[in-house]
Amino acid sequence: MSIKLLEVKNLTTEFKTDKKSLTAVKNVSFYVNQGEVVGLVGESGSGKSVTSLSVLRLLPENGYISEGEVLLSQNNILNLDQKSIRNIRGSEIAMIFQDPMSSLNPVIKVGEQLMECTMLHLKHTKKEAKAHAIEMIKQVGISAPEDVFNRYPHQLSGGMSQRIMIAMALSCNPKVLIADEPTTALDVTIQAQVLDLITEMKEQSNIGVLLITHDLGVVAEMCDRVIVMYCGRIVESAEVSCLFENPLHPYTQGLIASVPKIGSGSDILPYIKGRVPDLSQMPIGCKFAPRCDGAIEKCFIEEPLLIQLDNQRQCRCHLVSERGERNA
Amino acid sequence: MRETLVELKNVRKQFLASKKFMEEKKYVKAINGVSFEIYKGETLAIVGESGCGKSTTGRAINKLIDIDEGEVWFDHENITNYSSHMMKPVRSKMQMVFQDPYGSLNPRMKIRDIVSEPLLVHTNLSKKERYQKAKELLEIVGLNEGHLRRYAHEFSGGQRQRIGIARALTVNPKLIIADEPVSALDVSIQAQVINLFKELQREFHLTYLFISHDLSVVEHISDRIGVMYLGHLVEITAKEQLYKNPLHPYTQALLSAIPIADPAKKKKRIILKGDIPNPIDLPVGCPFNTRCMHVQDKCYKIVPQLQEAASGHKVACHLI
Amino acid sequence: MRGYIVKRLLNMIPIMFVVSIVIFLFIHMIPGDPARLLAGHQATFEEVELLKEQMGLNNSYIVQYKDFMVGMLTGNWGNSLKTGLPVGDMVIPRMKPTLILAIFTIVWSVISGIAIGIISAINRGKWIDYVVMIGASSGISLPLFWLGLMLMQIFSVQLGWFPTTGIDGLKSYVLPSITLGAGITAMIARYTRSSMIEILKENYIRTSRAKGLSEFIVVNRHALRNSLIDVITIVGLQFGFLLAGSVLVETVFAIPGLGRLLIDSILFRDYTVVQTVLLIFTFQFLIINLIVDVLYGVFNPKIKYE
Amino acid sequence: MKVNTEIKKKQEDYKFESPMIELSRKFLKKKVATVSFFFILFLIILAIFQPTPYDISQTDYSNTLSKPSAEHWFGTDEYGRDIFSRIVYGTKLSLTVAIVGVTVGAVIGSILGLIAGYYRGIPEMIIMRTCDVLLAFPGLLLAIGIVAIIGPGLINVVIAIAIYGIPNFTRIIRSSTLAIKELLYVEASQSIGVSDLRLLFKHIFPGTVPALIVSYTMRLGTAIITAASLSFLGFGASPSNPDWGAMLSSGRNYIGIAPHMLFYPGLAIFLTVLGFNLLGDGLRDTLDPKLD
Amino acid sequence: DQIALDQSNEPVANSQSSEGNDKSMVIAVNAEIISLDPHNISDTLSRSATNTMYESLLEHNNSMELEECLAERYEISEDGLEYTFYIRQGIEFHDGTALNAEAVKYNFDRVTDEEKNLRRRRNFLQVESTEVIDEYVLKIYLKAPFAPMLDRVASLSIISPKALEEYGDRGIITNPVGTGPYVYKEWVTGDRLVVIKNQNYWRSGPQIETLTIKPILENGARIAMLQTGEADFIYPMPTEQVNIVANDANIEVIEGMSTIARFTFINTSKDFYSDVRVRQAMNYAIDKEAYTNVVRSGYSTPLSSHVPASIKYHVPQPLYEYNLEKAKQLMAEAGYPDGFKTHIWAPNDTENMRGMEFVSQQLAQIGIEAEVIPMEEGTLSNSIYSAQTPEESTVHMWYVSWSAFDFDGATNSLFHSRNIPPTAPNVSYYRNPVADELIDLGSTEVNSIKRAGIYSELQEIIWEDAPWLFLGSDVLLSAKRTTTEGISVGPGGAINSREASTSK
Ligand SMILES: Nc1ncnc2c1ncn2[C@@H]1O[C@H](COP(=O)(O)OP(=O)(O)OP(=O)(O)O)[C@@H](O)[C@H]1O
Ligand SMILES: Nc1ncnc2c1ncn2[C@@H]1O[C@H](COP(=O)(O)OP(=O)(O)OP(=O)(O)O)[C@@H](O)[C@H]1O
Ligand SMILES: [Mg+2]
Ligand SMILES: [Mg+2]
Repeated sequence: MSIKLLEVKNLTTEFKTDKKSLTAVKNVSFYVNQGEVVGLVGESGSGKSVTSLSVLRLLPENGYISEGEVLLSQNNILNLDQKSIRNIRGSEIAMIFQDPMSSLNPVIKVGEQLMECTMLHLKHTKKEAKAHAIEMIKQVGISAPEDVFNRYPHQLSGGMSQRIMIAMALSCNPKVLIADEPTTALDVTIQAQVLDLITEMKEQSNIGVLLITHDLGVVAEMCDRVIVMYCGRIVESAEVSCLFENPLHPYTQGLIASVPKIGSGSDILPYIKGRVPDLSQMPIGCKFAPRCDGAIEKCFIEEPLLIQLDNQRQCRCHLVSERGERNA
Repeated sequence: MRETLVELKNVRKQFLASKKFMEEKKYVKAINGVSFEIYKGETLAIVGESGCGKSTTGRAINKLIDIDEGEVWFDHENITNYSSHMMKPVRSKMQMVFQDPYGSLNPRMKIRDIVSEPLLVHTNLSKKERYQKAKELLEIVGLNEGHLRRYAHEFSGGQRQRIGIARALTVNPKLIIADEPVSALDVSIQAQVINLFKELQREFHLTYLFISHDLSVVEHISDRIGVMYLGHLVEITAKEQLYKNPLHPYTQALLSAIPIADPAKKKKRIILKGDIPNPIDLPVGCPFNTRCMHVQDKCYKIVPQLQEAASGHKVACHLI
Repeated sequence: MRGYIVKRLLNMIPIMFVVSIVIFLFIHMIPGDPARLLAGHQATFEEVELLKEQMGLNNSYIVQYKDFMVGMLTGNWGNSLKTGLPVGDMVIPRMKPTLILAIFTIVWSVISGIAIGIISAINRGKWIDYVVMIGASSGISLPLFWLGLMLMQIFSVQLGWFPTTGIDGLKSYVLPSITLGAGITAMIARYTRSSMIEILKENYIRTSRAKGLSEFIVVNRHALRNSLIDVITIVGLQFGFLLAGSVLVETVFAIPGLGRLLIDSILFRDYTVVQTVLLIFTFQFLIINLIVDVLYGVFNPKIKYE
Repeated sequence: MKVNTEIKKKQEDYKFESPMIELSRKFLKKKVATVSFFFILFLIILAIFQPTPYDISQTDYSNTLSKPSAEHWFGTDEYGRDIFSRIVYGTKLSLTVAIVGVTVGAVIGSILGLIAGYYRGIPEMIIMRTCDVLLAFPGLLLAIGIVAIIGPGLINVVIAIAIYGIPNFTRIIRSSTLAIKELLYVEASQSIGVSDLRLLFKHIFPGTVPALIVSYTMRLGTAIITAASLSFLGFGASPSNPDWGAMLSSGRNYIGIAPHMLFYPGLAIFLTVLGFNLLGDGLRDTLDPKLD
Repeated sequence: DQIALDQSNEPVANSQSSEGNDKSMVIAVNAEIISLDPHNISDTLSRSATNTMYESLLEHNNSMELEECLAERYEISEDGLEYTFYIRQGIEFHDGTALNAEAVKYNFDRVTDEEKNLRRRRNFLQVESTEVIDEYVLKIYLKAPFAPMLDRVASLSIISPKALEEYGDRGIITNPVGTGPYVYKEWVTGDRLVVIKNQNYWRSGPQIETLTIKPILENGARIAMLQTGEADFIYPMPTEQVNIVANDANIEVIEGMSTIARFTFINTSKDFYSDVRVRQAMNYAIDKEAYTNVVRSGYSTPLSSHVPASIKYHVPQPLYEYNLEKAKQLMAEAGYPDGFKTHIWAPNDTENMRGMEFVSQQLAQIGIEAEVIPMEEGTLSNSIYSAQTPEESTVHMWYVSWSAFDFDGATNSLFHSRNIPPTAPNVSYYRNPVADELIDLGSTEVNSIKRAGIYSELQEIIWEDAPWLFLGSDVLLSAKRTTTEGISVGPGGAINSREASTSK
């Protein structure tokens, strides 16, 4: 069962800007097993998307990976040449993006966009590709697939486009699916449909899913394991139930607490004060220290390490590690 | 009965869908016969999926759009046919806060000018007095004097939303129409802004029309909730009532679809089939008939009217 | 689609009508007397007066305009005041060189403009981008007639590759077309470049890369089609430039085209010819706008002509 | 928590740059555009201070058409006048013609464009159809017509260039007005009760400025070329005003025997127009937030 | 599409000459042909064009002397009222119609028809009637003696009456049928006129098969065509560029005298110009040598009377030598020691603008600040002729050139007081009763010796009165490939290609 499909080790990604080089992702390590949904959560700007784009080497022009490995079935794909990496994209790792409407080419029929992938990777002929595309459209739960095949993206609703994106991602039977906020642009009822579909697909083909979101509700419902990021670093990772039951990192705690809960009855919502620091203005020491109520002097001086607590659990906090050490 | 501040009577609005290349004009039916009241001092929330006409409803109250049919009453005045000139004093009594804190502030103006602009329009205060007032307001929403001379782009989303709120407060309005004021914000900031809304309401006795698509947020802030679907108000009632006893099948699906941030509480979700129809060609009969699991023949023929199902609980469904 | 085109064509009628009035007023506002110009300085007053009468210039503007419109509508365009030839005989043979020049020019400059734009967009910020774009910008920065004279000196007089002037065969259109197209190429290159740069940042480009498509396909299949939509509108506008530029090019290279005819006729106050040519230009402009809009719809699936 | 608050304070005090400074920094990074900018600046200084070594109308019939030399850097013309001095002087004329003409066109065009974009309906129809008619006339012919109607002369060339520019500016400003009108901050101001006039000039117009600036600089280049083309066709200003177009136009007769008469004014036009175009390009890249 | 002739009448010879033996020739000119109806043209180029196909009873040779052409001989009655022409026999028009007195009369009747108001009518206002005496003898009766009559007869091309009947007054424009050395092939307006050799020509004709006349307005392009061999002959050869082709062994520049005078009208009805001293001062202020060099690149001779030396009865006057002292002194005497402000007009082509600017520079030396105003022809003529009275006139000075082929043509409309605008171009508003009388006398005096006397006196008076700035008379420049022979340009600027031949 637990075959590591994708493993990221010590990934550090930087951006060249006019002033200096900014580190958007620092020393991130995680893995995705077969048949598993791993959630990646964090506030806006915490480096979730950069992490996923680094995996596929689709960073914007000014971004580069300065360190680390991305192992896909034990091969480091960071060492591949352009051609080989292109062979992997779409066929081994597929990706779904946040905004389905803008992620489809507006001037090409959706069917053709679907066909491209299989013609390239599975060497389908036009006819085969078309049949396959229609089959995929059907699979993602769209009735009248032939009709949809011939439509342009603007003729689809948001939910339909996202389903097309999923069909496209899955059409070459990838091993890993990276979904970067796949439902943020959608409504709750449609979101429910799409998440349902992803779960279904995962179960059917036993793929590994890296689900990026900032919605803790989605994480709670979908994921097996969760990784929490803050300022480009992993601050905590755990099995989903552990994390929600017993969040260790003050950031995780704050995050979970500030989600409004139906029926909680409380009048004032707890919240995390302050704001995510700008990449160019990173505090020394723990990046969360300025917003942390429990911060001690050490937190402002020295950056804590990510401590392995038990086999599924990691946390990056002086308070926790001290407590842990004391406990140990 | 409580005093009514705003009343919408059977309001309709449609937009020309695309103009340039049309032979036959097509219209987006944004709101189709919406009626409700907002009472003084309460928070009425409007929820619904994207494109269902929430913002259009908000705009109709502020007369940012001219409605096609129906009436809008504000503070016992029928403002339906007011010109923009006549709206000026009315607008000082109702202000808006917008969803997109990035887009709703003029990027070319300093914060103090943005915040004090309503004063420039509605009062004869001197520049100095206006800036003084702006400063006070910024302090109320948790920003400080040092921010006055900056431009909007120098602020984070949460801060910008505070600026927007400060601007809305400058002329002591009675009503604030908040059009998805927190949906663009991260959860941690969202919580702060929601708290601010509640605080201000208490302090200034404000009435809110709070538009949102997030039922968990709405639950925290509202007194009553109206649910919209495809330009129709399908259910409206007190908050507790809605969460306890949703009557409309759409409300039920909506409530069940909210992901709960607690893996322990895995519940049964109602997964609707199909997509929201295009508001250009609405389905005949009940607007929800394409996705409803209890659909009956009648639903394909007659548009259900909003009816009182229980005291203060109105719903538009043939099944009830 | 057909309905749309018919409708647009019908819409042109009132526009052309208004334009005809504007044109009529415009040319009659220019001071000068065709009778005097035709008769020359040696002519006597009586001769000129008589000539005026014969040309119908003593009629009121309303009558003159009416004659002009009736003539236009009945296909009798009248005679040139200058040569006495039927206007049709003067204008129609002149359309061919102008059209050939325009089409020749637009074709090569659109192709090269787009190619240059793409090259420079995908190499954005590199030296090749600078070189190509400065080169392209030079195209707009040269006065046309100057460029024309220089090209003629080099390629006709010095190297003898092309005829200096005239319209004998396609070869003689090469230099005029280069002269005329340099600016257009530059414009199109610039628009293509900036549109490409924007499009290459779009999400769907990232999607197509995530599919594993090669950069070549990404650019030429996914990005180009989208940027063409932007570029088409520019191409349409360039036709105006083309017609104006053709006046200069036709002068330098002695091409008997409409532009040159128009200038000569304006100089001579040859009202009948000026009116006709200007109406033709306007009509062309409207037709080209229509073609551009239709093409725009062909390339842009979001637009449906129902 | 002393440390905590201190660090927090530091973060709050982070100096933000004003938009102007940020834009200039962004602009100065574009080398080509910066060079163009300084070149244009240099031309403007030339135009103002007129460092002409010779009187521009001082003739010397014994030294006509002489080649460039230490004495006359760019040679002399058919009357023996110093071409360098005339080009320097011509900077003033050519830039003035272009700047005044384009500015007038831009002002009128912008106002019309704002009105058309903001009010829609009948005003829009009238304005835009008029623009269509103006645009349907090839620009140069329009200019010729105008000069023919009002007679030759520098001012009339300016007027022609202005009229020629109006429909273009109207179109650009209208389309950006239409876009900006839909922006949320405009609606926000509207919801406050801001008057139409204030909305138009305080909120909408500043938003159109980037588009305006870009097409303004580009048009300056076009205007110089148009003025030169008018001279070429004999519709230019008087030949004793040494604007570059007139110099080029009279110089072309000497193409074989005194190429410098054609070369230097041509070069001046070329560099200036190129400068304006590259500057416009750079400004567009700077001012367009989408291009970063 | 514009081929005019019946196929049957087209010469059978291989007009489409074979590749190697290319007996065709191209002449590039600087203006467009306006019309091919020789009776209804007033510009020199159209005359050059029609002259390839049409001939007159008499013709001017290149030294401006009259020679018989279609007329064998002629007689003039004592009183100068009757002209008898004996028409050459055996000549046919291109369409086969025979040339006879009837045909010539038809032409005279056409051109003098007031209804038709053709351009050439102005030359024949003195004609009372014409009469066919005999098949080949025609008599013309005049209203009054008219000295330049023979010159005018030489300007009347004879058109085939049959063609005129057939095509009408408009149709004849594109269907020219004459007796000349070439036959019409096609005319593409704005592009070219193509004529082919007349195989049945009555005298020695061209040695080429086709002749093409092309308007190439841009000077540079015209020369380029000559350089590349695309043109065999160009006219005019721009004076500024003679040096370029001087070293080209394939090109020869031809100089010739002209009837073109270049001068500047001074509007004597304007205050400061009413004083003859001012006008003389202005003439003294002009450096004629510099004018020749700067404006005409050396290809000009100083104008020594109001008519160029090539015109009969010209008598050279003592030149206003370049003398600034004298000029300033005259200005002071006239009460303008510091000069005054004025303006000068000229057509807006580069050559005229150059001349006008030169004049302005020269006048500046004596304090006259003349603003130069180029105007395109339409505006210019409008500005001149729209003034109904001298007071209304806005012209101060007009830099212009004038070409006429007889003395009267170069004098009458320019100096007679009845010819002030709007009637005719006496733009100097020159009114001198003595001059008026001499002009009238001269035009009716048939005796050429008496006429010479009258004109000599007239020239002195005009010269003394200086209603003009007398500048120069052009040296006509044309250029040809060395392979080209037999094409010449007459002093009036008309191209004669009757004997064209090529060794290409
Ligand atoms: N091209 C770039 N140049 C410079 N900085 C960048 C670039 N792209 C991203 N960043 C920075 O990298 C950081 C991480 O961005 P990322 O997009 O991964 O955030 P995210 O967690 O996906 O946020 P969101 O929830 O908003 O999508 C941010 O601070 C962002 O500003
Ligand atoms: N100005 C307009 N022109 C044309 N259609 C419009 C316009 N404004 C709104 N609409 C359409 O009217 C419908 C209702 O829009 P509205 O903005 O009220 O929805 P909403 O509920 O606020 O959606 P969201 O949650 O996305 O803000 C939508 O289909 C929208 O596309
Ligand atoms: Mg992201
Ligand atoms: Mg909305």
